[in-house]
Amino acid sequence: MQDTTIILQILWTSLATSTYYVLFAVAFALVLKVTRLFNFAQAAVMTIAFYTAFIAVQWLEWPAWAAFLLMMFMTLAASYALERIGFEALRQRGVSVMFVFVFTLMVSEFIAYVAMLIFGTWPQTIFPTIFWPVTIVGEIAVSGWDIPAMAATVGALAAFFAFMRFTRTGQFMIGVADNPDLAELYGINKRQIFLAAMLIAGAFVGLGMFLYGTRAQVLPQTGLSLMLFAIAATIIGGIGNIAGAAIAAVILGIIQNASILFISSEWQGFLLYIFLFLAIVFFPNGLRLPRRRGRFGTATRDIPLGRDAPPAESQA
Amino acid sequence: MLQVQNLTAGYGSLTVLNGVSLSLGNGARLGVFGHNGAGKTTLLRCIVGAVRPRDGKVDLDGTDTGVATVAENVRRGIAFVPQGHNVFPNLTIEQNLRIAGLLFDPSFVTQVYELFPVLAERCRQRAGSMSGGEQQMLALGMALMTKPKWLLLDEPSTGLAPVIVRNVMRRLADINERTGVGLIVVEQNVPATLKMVEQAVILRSGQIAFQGSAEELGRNTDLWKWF
Amino acid sequence: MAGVLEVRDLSKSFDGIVVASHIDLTLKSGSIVGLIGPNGAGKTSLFNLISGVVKFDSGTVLLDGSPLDRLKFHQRVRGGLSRTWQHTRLFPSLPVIDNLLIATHDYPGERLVNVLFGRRRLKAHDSVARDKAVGILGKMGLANVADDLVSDLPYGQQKLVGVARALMGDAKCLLLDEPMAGVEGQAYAAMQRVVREVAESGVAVCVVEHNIAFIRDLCDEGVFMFSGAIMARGSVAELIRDPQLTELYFGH
Amino acid sequence: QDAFRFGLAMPLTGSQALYGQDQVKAAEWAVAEINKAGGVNGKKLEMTVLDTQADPQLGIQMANRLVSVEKVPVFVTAWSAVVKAVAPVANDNRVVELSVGANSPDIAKLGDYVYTTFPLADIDITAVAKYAATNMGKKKAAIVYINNETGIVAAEVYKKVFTEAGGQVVAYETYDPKATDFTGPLLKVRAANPDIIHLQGLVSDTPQVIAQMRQLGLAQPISSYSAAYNPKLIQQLGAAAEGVIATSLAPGADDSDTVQVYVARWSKEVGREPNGLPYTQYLYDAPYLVAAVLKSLDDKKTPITGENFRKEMLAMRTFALPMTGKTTLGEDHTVVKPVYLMEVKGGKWTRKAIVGE
Amino acid sequence: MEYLYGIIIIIGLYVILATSFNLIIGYGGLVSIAHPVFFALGAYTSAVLSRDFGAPVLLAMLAGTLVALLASIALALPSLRVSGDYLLIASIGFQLGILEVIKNVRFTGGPGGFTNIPPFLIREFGRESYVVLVLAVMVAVILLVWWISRSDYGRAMSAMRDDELAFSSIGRDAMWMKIAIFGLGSGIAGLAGSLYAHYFRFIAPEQFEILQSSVILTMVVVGGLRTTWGPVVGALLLQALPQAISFLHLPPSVLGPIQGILFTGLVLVFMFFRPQGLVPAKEVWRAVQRPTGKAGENR
Ligand SMILES: Nc1ncnc2c1ncn2[C@@H]1O[C@H](COP(=O)(O)OP(=O)(O)OP(=O)(O)O)[C@@H](O)[C@H]1O
Ligand SMILES: Nc1ncnc2c1ncn2[C@@H]1O[C@H](COP(=O)(O)OP(=O)(O)OP(=O)(O)O)[C@@H](O)[C@H]1O
Ligand SMILES: [Mg+2]
Ligand SMILES: [Mg+2]
Repeated sequence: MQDTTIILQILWTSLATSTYYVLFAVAFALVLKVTRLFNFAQAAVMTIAFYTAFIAVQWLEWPAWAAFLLMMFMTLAASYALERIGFEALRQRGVSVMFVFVFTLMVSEFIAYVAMLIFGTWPQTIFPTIFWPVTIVGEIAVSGWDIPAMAATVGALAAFFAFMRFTRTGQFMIGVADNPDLAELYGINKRQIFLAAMLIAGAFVGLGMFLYGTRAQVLPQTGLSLMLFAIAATIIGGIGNIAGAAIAAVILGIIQNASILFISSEWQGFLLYIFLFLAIVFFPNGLRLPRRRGRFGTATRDIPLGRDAPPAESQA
Repeated sequence: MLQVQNLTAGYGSLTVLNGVSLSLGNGARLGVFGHNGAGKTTLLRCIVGAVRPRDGKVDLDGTDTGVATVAENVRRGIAFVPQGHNVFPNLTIEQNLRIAGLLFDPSFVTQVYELFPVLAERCRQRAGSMSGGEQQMLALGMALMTKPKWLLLDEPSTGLAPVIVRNVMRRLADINERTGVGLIVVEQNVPATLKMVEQAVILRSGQIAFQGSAEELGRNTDLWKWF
Repeated sequence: MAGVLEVRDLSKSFDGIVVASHIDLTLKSGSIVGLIGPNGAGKTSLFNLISGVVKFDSGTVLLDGSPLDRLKFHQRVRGGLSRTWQHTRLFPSLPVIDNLLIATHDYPGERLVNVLFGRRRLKAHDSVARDKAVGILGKMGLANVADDLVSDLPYGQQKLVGVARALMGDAKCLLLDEPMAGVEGQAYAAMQRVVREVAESGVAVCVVEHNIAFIRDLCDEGVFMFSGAIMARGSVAELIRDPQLTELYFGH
Repeated sequence: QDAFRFGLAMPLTGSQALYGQDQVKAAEWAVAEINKAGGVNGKKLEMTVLDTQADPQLGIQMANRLVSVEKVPVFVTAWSAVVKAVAPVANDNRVVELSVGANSPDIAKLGDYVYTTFPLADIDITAVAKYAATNMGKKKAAIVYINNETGIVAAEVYKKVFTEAGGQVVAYETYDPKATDFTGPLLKVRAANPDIIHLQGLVSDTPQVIAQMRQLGLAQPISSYSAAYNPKLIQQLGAAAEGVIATSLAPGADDSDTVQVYVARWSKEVGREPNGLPYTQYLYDAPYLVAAVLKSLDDKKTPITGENFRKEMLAMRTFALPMTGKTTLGEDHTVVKPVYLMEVKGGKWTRKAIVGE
Repeated sequence: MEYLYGIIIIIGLYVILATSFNLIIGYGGLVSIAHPVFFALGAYTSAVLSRDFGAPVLLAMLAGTLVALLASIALALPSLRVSGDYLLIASIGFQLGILEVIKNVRFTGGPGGFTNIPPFLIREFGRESYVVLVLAVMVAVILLVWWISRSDYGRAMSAMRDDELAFSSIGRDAMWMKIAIFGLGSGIAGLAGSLYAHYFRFIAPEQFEILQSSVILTMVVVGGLRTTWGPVVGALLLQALPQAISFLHLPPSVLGPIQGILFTGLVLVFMFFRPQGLVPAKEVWRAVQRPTGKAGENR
């Protein structure tokens, strides 16, 4: 039947395109959880990641794998610099969360302008073509991009959650996320943990941007506009809940695409925002996973956005 | 050896500690008393490295803890239980203890549970939702997880039921005897503390007003009856 | 004489952890009740239930005969309930005196209308409140720190400021949660005097404390809680003598 | 006065800069050419360039500056929102605003001092729609457009023209400017089974939409407008680009020698073709038009004011411009130009037809 | 000097916006980004009423202010009921949602914008009169926020930001206070919007996107959160800086990006050297008159 094909096709393609959104959302959610920063500079990292890959493939004519490695390196280097030169200095000066947020915004815009100066404003892609061969499975068109992208994303997420669950650094992140100063009393070096969170997020951003840049055109300011989705997902997923952010990213992508079946297409954009609204009314604590008690990584917390609120009182 | 040499420290323009010197051999048990604002907490924070001394130094087996970071000092064997807000409120009891012990000996958890059975019962409860006294026990347990050489306790009896206070004091003395952990206890509850410490110090306005053995202070009740 | 605050058959549990089971408690005008019990007995939780920080499962709470169930926390406080916190919950960016000034019963500065159009009223209120605050601080031995930021005070004094703030609201019923924990012995007498004075002025007071001497010297009646239930009532001296309670709480 | 001045307010940053920058370059070349050939009656022609970011508010600021600081009698600008926003500035100060590139039909109604030298949307969209219905004989069309002003207006025009020409619009779908996946609207189009699909998108999303169309098995011919007319499209889509029809409102290199020289100059100096070649051609012509009017004013020794400029321009009415040929300003403040239909054939843009010559 | 008037009016309006936004995010501690949408609501209401319904401009402006105020309450009520942080989410949704509606309905002119808005005062009294009007409103708004922040209300706001639960425990209603702050701040933004509409006479939805939020936020934060002069300095600087840079006469081929790099680069430099904002705020509430008690020795 035509209708089921349409639904399945939409589901499949949305699932495939949600891969990079998931990666961006997880990166954003992780940094927010551990360092409590709304890290808009992620957009700068995205821009750097993309143009590195672009140079490697189109100017230097490197093979894809080498370009990917170079891009990852640059992404991590950018994240490292951001943390060590930017955030750490600001943290030491005791600035407000809002201030860091504006700082990250400015960094992103700055990098976007630099990219504009160097690369111009014509949209670019990593590989010269964005047309991927299609296989028809059942009645569903599966593009050659879909499966590798999904596999890479699932692999990265699995590695990440295993890391959070089984490694020391992963668990320290949870502690530092809760109270960085207290964490120091147990020998945890919070500087290192903040850095680790930034680097992991950087790796996700790199992978995500590689996927994005092989499928869609990128402009110097694309990074900034991609952030909005990541933020929406993070917030709907429940601030501090990384898995929730990932799931929210997938669901948001599917809903936005599938909505065309029910509403006129010009109101499609509106839907995302309606969703943000409904999320507040019906899921005031975000989309929560069935809570597996006592596991790491599932605890949710409220992040005070203005200033550090006093720690939660018993039962309060 | 933990030596505090001529320590001066403060906040902004305020000087809180003024030339405090102490010398403690390994495994010593010291009680620190004084009125509110005498600088007791500040002294402990200097030792653990959370407050930078203006002058003087804190020497732990030959290294100056005053210039190292808190994390480094903790790894060298100083554990500190602060006063209030001393657990990760959004993590469970179990998570709290495991994270505290990850760099040291995670299997020590069972011993902490033995010391405070209520924690074992509630090991999956969010620490922030525990009662005040329960949080205090958890904080003590977490400090023990770091297997310290020196344990600095800032008013550990705050909010604990008398029977638990007695129990805790006894167990601390016990641990001290068995493992040789040095204890520095800041307390308002002088009688209970004097039972377990050997040495005592009274701080008054950032200076040492009395230094001697616990017994001596115990005899000299008019020295401490206001604390 | 009917109680100012009546708690009737109050129950509450969290995921199977019972923090209050069928609690009945009456606080009378002018009397001081000491609430004691082991850690985790449910003392703070009872305060939370009464004040509305936590919703109870069943039962009622009456203040001056009218039920509080539907009122929010701040409305209950407006109605004459006042409480302190086990951990100090002060306003760290305000000086001590301002922490008190803002806590008066009818602080007119909380309405924009007053701020814009009612200057006279604000001024009048301010001078009255200031006198009152200075008086309370004086009694508690905090006069010399009135202009300090609370976050700069040592822990013990912060606790005292918490009590002082609770006294500003002219409450009919005052709930104190471990007022002496972390406070130096020197403040002992001042605290006793202040609480007694408040009670004498007709306020119903309930104190939670682990400092038994403090409770013994202050309270007219003792209530012993255990595992969310009231296990014994009587004079504090009686309770201390009870061998079962000694076993559970006071120690030998 | 030893020089004549006019203003140019274009987006040099922001999302539209890719066009704006190239168009400014074209205008600069033209000014340089004019001055090399002796300027305006021996005096230099000077152009003041300001950045509008295609943002209406900035546009107003820049227009104000051109009018009251630089005191120009005429300024050239583009992008519908900016053109509309600065119209009051032009009208109130009696300074001529020449819109070169914006194509919203409202532009014709903005007031006495606003003129366009660029054909409005009705022209090229009408041409493709009519061509599809009559020349190509398509009966059922689907329209896919981006949900912004140009998209909405053009889609309406297409729908009206195609229906009037006897065709039927079987799918009318839009997508969000921020979207990166277009499966939903495209599947609806597929279900409607049209004979031709008209795509009204931006340069940045057009290739992606076409790629996705082909991946979803939509093999119908695709028409678009000038946003699709660039060599990058073919590179990015490969064989999938075959059969895509686009419009150009200016003659191409094959049609005119001047254009050929001009395009060669781009390849030589910049190393690529200009972004949006036809637009840059119009911008190249704009200084020539301005210079012609100024020269005529100067010949008559009339003071150079906006008011006089307007009068003189309307009196002259017809201009012979180097890149786009003869241009006549219509009574309704618009111009009419031939539309060049281009098609991708054998991996190259080739001319399919010229409509309205 | 129409150019100068335009700039002055724009700066004036941004000062109004930044100051009222400072009231919301700074003094109120309410994290919302939706400020430009109230600006838009004020502008659109006033524009539509006066052009298409023949309302007198002054009345239309009043209506614009009112609509912004009411809309802000409609946004704040459900989101603040849950928790303060949800205001952020709700505000993003609200802003983009309202803009989407403005784009998709007819009477606002859709994405193409709303043209031919009737002018106000200019025809009768010249442009100068409008400059005076905007500056007068600006001064009034600065004074209002200054007065509120220094008054007893300021003390209450400070306390509420510190600890909401403790704030309830002294009988104060945090929720009502937040709504009042949010409503007032947003109403002022609405007024600024109506002032904008009747001078520049064209508005389009793209002028009120998230990007605007970040512009105003940057003004407040770089200028100095929770200070009277911070937002003023921030608005002045961030509006004047690009203007000044544009007078540098850079070659057009690099003009755009270089302007952007200079601008963002300078802001970053400011941020590094003045991490507390250009006008640093004490984290402490300052009363109008110091209390009579003797000052503590440690300050
Ligand atoms: N962060 C700070 N900033 C400024 N002053 C401080 C700070 N912390 C403490 N003080 C001041 O330092 C002095 C000593 O404080 P400290 O906390 O060391 O006292 P304490 O002896 O531990 O008192 P308590 O028994 O009440 O805990 C006090 O006068 C206090 O006001
Ligand atoms: N939100 C909650 N979820 C689960 N358990 C809770 C919650 N709040 C309180 N409890 C439990 O209820 C019990 C009573 O706590 P409460 O704070 O009332 O004790 P308390 O009598 O005040 O003890 P303390 O003297 O130590 O302060 C504790 O065991 C606590 O862990
Ligand atoms: Mg202390
Ligand atoms: Mg308690």
